[in-house]
Amino acid sequence: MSNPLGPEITETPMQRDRAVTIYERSVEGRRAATLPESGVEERPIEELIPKSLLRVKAAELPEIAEPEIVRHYNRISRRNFDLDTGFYPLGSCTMKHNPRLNERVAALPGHARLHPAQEPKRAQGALELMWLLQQSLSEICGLPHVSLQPSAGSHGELAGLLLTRAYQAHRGESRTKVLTPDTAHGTNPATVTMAGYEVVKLASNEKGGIDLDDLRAKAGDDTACLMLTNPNTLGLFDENIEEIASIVHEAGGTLYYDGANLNAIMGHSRPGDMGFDIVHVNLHKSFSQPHGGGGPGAGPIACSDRIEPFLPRPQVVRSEPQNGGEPSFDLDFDRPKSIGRLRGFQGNFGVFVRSYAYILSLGGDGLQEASETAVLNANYLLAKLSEGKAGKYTPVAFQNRPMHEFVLSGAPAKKELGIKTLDIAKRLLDHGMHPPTVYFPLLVDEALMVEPTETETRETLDAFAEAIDAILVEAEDDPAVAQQAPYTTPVRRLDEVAANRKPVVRQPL
Amino acid sequence: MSNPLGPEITETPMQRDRAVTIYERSVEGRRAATLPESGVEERPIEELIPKSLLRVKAAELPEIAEPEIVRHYNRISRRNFDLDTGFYPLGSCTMKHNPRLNERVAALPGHARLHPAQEPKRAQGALELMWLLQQSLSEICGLPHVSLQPSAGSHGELAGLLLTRAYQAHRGESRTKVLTPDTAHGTNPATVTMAGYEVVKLASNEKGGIDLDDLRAKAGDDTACLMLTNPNTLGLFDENIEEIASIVHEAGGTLYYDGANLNAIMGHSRPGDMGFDIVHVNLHKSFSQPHGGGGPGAGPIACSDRIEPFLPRPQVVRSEPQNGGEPSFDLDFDRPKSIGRLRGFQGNFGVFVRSYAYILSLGGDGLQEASETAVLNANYLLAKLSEGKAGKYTPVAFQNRPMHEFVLSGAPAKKELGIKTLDIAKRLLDHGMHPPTVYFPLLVDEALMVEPTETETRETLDAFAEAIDAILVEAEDDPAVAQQAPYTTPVRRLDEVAANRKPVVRQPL
Amino acid sequence: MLDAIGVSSIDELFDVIPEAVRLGRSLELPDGKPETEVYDRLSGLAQRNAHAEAETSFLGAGMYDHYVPALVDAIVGRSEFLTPYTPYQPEISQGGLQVMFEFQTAMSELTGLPVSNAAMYEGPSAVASAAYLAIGATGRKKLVASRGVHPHSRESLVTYGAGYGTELVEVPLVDGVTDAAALAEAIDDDTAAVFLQQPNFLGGVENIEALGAKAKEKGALVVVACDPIALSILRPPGECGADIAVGEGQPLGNRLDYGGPSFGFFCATEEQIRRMPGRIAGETTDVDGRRGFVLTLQTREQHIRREKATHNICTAQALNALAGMVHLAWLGKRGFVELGELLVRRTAYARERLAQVDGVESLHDAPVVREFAVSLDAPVSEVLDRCAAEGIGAGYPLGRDYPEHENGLLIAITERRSPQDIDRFAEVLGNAIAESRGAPVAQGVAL
Amino acid sequence: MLDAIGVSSIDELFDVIPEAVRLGRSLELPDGKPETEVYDRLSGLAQRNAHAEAETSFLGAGMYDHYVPALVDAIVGRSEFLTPYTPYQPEISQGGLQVMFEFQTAMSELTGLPVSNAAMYEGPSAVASAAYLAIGATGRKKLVASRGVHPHSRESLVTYGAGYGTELVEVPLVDGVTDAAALAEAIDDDTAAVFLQQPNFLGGVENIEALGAKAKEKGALVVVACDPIALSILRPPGECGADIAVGEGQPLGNRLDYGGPSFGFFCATEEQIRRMPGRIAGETTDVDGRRGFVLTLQTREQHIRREKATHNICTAQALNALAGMVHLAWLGKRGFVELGELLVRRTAYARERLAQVDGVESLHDAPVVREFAVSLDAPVSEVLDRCAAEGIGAGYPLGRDYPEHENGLLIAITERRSPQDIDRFAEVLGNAIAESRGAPVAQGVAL
Ligand SMILES: Cc1ncc(COP(=O)(O)O)c(C=O)c1O
Ligand SMILES: Cc1ncc(COP(=O)(O)O)c(C=O)c1O
Repeated sequence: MSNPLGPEITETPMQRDRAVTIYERSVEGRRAATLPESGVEERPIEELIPKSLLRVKAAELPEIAEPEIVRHYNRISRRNFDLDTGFYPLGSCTMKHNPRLNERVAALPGHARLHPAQEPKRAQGALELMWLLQQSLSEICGLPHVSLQPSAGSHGELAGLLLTRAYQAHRGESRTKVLTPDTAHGTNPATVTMAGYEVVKLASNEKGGIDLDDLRAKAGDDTACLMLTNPNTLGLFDENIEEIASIVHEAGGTLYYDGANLNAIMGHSRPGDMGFDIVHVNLHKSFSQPHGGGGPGAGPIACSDRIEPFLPRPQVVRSEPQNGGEPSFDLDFDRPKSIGRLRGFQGNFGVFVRSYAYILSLGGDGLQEASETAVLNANYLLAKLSEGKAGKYTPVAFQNRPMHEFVLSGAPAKKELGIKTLDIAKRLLDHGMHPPTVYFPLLVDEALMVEPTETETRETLDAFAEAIDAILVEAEDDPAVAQQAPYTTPVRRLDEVAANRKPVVRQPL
Repeated sequence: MSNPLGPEITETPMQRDRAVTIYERSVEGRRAATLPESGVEERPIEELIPKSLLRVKAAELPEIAEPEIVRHYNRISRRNFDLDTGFYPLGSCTMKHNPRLNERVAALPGHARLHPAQEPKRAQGALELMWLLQQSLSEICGLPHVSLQPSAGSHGELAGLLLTRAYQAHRGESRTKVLTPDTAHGTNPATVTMAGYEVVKLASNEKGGIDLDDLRAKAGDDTACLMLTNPNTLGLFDENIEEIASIVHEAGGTLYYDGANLNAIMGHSRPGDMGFDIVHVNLHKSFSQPHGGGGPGAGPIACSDRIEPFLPRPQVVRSEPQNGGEPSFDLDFDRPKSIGRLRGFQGNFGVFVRSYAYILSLGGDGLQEASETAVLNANYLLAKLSEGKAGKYTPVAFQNRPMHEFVLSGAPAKKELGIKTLDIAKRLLDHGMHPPTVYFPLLVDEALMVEPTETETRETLDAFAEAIDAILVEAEDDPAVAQQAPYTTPVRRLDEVAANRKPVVRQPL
Repeated sequence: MLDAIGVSSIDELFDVIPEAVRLGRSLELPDGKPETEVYDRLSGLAQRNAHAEAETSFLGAGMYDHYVPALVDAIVGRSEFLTPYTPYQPEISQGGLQVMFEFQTAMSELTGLPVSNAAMYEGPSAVASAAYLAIGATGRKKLVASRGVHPHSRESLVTYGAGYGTELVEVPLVDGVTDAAALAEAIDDDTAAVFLQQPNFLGGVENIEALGAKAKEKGALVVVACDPIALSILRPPGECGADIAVGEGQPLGNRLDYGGPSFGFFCATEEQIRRMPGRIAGETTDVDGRRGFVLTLQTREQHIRREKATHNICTAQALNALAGMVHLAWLGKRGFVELGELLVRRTAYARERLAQVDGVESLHDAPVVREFAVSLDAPVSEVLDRCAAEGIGAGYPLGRDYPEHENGLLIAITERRSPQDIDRFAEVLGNAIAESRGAPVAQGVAL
Repeated sequence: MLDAIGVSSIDELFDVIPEAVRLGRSLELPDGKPETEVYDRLSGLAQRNAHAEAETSFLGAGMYDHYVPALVDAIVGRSEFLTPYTPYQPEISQGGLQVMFEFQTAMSELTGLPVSNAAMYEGPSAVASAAYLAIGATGRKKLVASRGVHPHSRESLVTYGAGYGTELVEVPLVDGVTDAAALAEAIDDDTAAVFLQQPNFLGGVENIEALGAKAKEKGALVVVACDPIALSILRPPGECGADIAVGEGQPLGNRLDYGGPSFGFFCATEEQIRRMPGRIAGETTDVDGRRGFVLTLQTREQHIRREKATHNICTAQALNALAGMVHLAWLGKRGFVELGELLVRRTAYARERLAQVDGVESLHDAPVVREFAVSLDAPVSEVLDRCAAEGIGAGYPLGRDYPEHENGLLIAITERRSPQDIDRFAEVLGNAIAESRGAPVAQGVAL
């Protein structure tokens, strides 16, 4: 190959383009927007608002023309890896394809420009859509009632514990503890604290499920709730779920289902049927809302009859047609036992539109097939990996058959090759793939949590298995390669310690 | 720098990702679209259309699911350089910023889903928009009549010569020759031939304008038309324009204005006032229609009263309000002298929407300012370049003050440094900039035709001048660097000779 | 910046323009407006159009209200495709070039001809460009066209032909297809090309092979203008002896846009490759052996060959061709056929359903794919108005283009028009005809 | 693939689910639909909403019909921003991280506080989250809130508070601003934080500095919920002694979307940096010295600190924050101020204009930025209906949230509401009130 990368080039073009913020592109006097004339008398502002309440100095926003704004954000956008570029098997996050149809329907002016305080009688389409989504989620979760209000999974979790508290208070109980397995996602214990409870950690058994003895020992009068993910964060379905439910219910606690892994079981099993009282659903996981670089999402909750009176306010309700007319929809604020609002207005409606479009597109059978393919893909990928070096250096943490995701342990790689899970992840970046979730769940040493989702092809799964294999083979030869990876990303390993020690969290202007 | 680009990497990530076509990603049985049920009797197609007229074998379109289609096109899109990424001073092409507002208004369903055969009385908004655009272009060009029908500049040129032919035929004349200067764009002579005329080439004078003596010698009874760009493709305004016009008109020919360079003079000078009879305007140049990788564009024509009767059919007309009502708009097909249609329906309406939005946004003064800034930017960049090595190795071809673009000659660089204009262009790619137009106009040896446009910042112009300087300095040291450039592009120099010798113009399937 | 240039004002830069041709006043155009006002103004205009989201439209006649998948907008809207120009620098234009190559492959598959260019402006001008090729290839000037060819295409043939002195002979239709005998008769040794359309303007499926035989015999080229969607199920022109297949690409991934921008396609036999108009992408390799694509056979083109170029086209419709390509990939091999079959069946249903309506008669019995023609027993423009008032765009009135079918109506079906839409259309049409004839309609029964 | 796994059917993979908890039937949901039908269905629903493109809306109450520049859609719609998740792998997430850093800078500039996170869900829950911080920081549990704080925020404070046993004391408004004396009285040594809103829910501009003094004295945190657009011209809370500034980000670059998704912002003093909720991006360098950005101070967060985390938030609203940032860049330093001034002037005009309407009375005389409250001499819901029939969304009825203002109406102005719109509103409102009172209106004069 003649003259690779040219005489003087030691960096990729992206690396050469160092980060420049929009503030650094600002030049005095430039602008993008033109604003309308007020069309009214141009009175001095101080005549209308006392000067003492006014700003002395304008906020230092950038001064920049439209072409340069576009270039700035287009350029930096390419410094992101994204799902539309390649494989993104980030465990627990369900990075499935985001159909563009959903963006189109969310952008219709009837949705996008509908004011949230519009009178319900003039927002019948929106309320009907919300009602239909509630019905769909109710059927999928196997629980009769749904509130769409929470803005994400963790918001749903908070709602769930506040519901538990309200329900138990209504029964005259005051319980203080919430059980969470040691495999739980960080939001679960964090929510417990926010809801004013104390966390009690449950051990896992040798199969990755809840240790029943430990549960029996810890469930009691003070147990408010057990929060559970099933399949859990190991990707394993807890076969003792009925037993678990009856232990918690007998102790008088509620059972909360963290729906992050619902993508494994749609149409096959329903949290309600497993005995859960409250469930949250991450619309940005199973129901295809794009992840947006960290949101928006939505975390609707479903619940049983006994919890229903306490659901957040307002609730979307349908009035059956009088004298044979069309049904009508309304917001019900008159819910005296409600825990109240968790946020403003009616929730992340734009997300509801996308997810309802997704449910309409797939239908019942399509959702079931999605789960089946997700599980098939995960099992196939695990089988493929196990055939290669991964079987030796990053074996699966638990032998049972996983569902839609699985967790490998990089402990042998660390011990025998001297490369950590982090190194494997960073080296994957050079292969043009997003790494799995790493170091979670905590239970597994050097964990790699892989969730391929149903929208990936076999070729992609094979390529991932080959990349992992190549990394491990390479490390057998020279672990330093992975240890110093990545090499070809826009920036290489970053100094997070320095960033924490002396945080620079805004640009000085 | 530790371990630049990693132990084994000799290519950029983009180079490593070799081209794979969508057909090569096809896997039998996969699909993206689901189609509606017919909802009617599923009769065998052969019952409805004789089997002999039906396909035996389906077209070999790719079989591929939606996520992989998105990835495929997103990935290959990044193998393009684009105006939203960086500087694109492609001379003669007016690569100005494309405001996103224009895309938004073009996509409104009232525009995007309006059928072209809708009855005019039910398409009043569209016809009014076209009429308003006609009025605007008429004012800008200084000519009273406009037809929006032509689809691009070259289509407008063809219209112009067919109008000339019809006009002269109507006067009982049969003229056979069209004069074009040696600086003319290739579409001009190509159009002359397509319109059934013979090209007569005019020489340029020492100032880059038309050689008046040559013109006088060649203009005569057989002269149908003179096609001219002003400022011409050297970026120079022909100061003899009045004289030129009178010579041609005296000879009985028409004067055709190639509007590709209109961006230099908006609000300052108008082709109609210069004496031109027919003008085309490239909406994808001066009026911000995005270039789309090679279209769509539109090439409306403006003309004088004497040419008007021959304009293409149909023409958008406005009826003055009867009894004080609203004016109404119609399509006038009843134009007996018309040259007829140049295409289907009413032209590239979506382009009209964008360009009219642009004109509304800028207003009269804004258009004038756009031209002023375009000219300022070009002159500034030329001054900057002249200060550096470019002044020596790639000097401006003609000394007069250019308008919105200028042409350098790389002849000294070729002679003294051994690098051709092509090498400079290719080396610019490594600097992350689009090269100027090269080897055009033909008049200039080793031409580099630079058109910065008004939407570029001073910083960008400076960066370009510095890049050119760096390339020339580098070549003084080692011309091989430029000669073998580029190095960092997705692919390097391509074998065009092989591509021409044995053309592979489709994928064998 | 002025300092660097050495002038004291911007005006000085315009001194090169002679006083006499300076405008010397401001342009008489309204002042510039902020984005929000421009939006409101154009949105206001847009609302005054009866578009296919506001009415149930059965308009076709060359452009069709197909569903454009959201995917297409997402891809076509990417800056990387939207804002570059023609790929003159292939090293940084591989995205666009590869799209062209993929598009050429698709169009070649659809038409059954080995060579495709990377798009023309649109349909009728592509037809006229085929004539230009044929005249160059044969050295003859007579063109023979079926009256089944789109009226806009036939008119464009005449317009373009003015420059090279062609004569256009039109051949009538008989029961919805080209009169084979008349066509054969019209073709002689001076004939450069024969123009057919598949399906023809009245919707009828032509027997291209049979119709083309005489032309072949006489050494004239056979040019077929085709609806690309119909090529999902119809025998491709390349297999029927066509030398050139052209057409309007709008039905592939492009919105109606009141008629444009869309794209035209242009495919031909190997023999014509060096006479093709427009851009053509070809596959090659780079200096390191990497696969890549370039604009090829550029010596055909105006920027190289100038007056000897095969055509004058420069800026074409690359983005629209990309939309077409993405739509085809989305439909895929099977979906494309299914779409064709869906249209055939729904159109058959609509044709039968409307034929039952009082005052409606089939204009012909030729097989059709997605469009058919009827004759109304009432003034068509009045019927159209009445249907429009009921939210139905009833179709394309044939009278202007075919005076022999004064009250003829051309009706198109797409996958967006459900059987229920068709049923409602039948009812509305029936009432409209009855009302237009002055016959009273029972109140309440109307809809 | 089944072979590689070693099973004979997909069902076998689900054997891990105990029989008793299997669904054992299909989901009772409609069959999947093709894209075109899903589009039609949702478009049909959308058309049943009176949105701000279909009526002239004066609704505000925390979310405003600002013009979202087309640029925002173009950038936010790029796959590269739309489809990744939280930037856990900073080397391949520099785009998103840099946006966060830029956004934090902008919010810090707006609020005058040095630390901002990279967004919360939305406004009211951000207010409640500020309470959580304050309780943690002070070890106290009493919250004092002005009744000028958005009712949804106050309700959220109560909802969130249930878990940590807080008491919420509300302080009334007097002539449109918080009753300073009552506020001072309500604050005591148990007070964790005082909640104010700028401008308050009735539109009134508060004197934050004065109102916050007592809280400072008592060691309670001052939390100000702000309209970010108003911060273009109002003294930033950070300069008025606020410890925390939060708010609803929708007015910055986010569509109304019937209430979400938008974003909440959360800014604070340096002192609170390690108690902040949510993601925070920080600047650093890579091993080769290149500038880069990372998620920083992660030990605050749930994924590291679990039950000891400062908050449970995980997925937030990154894309909406990007929209806000792009909108701010588009407005720019000067445009942002101009927008604020435009709103003040038009709002003053509207306030005066409506006050002249018979049956309309100002609810208060406090200075306002972009929203003001009036009281109607007629049943407000009837007036709303009559205005709606004339294509005007008259505003937000205050009765539900402020029973003391049964016929109160909150009216918001944006740059999309022209003086002509305001004039027409005044006329329509006058007629609507007259009609609702049963008084006859002169025919024809109405509009
Ligand atoms: C298992 C699990 N639980 C809860 C959550 C929290 O959901 P969210 O990010 O929507 O708040 C996540 C998401 O990351 C998760 O993976
Ligand atoms: C000077 C000149 N004339 C004519 C044309 C042809 O215009 P179009 O590409 O729109 O056909 C061009 C554009 O490339 C040009 O630069």
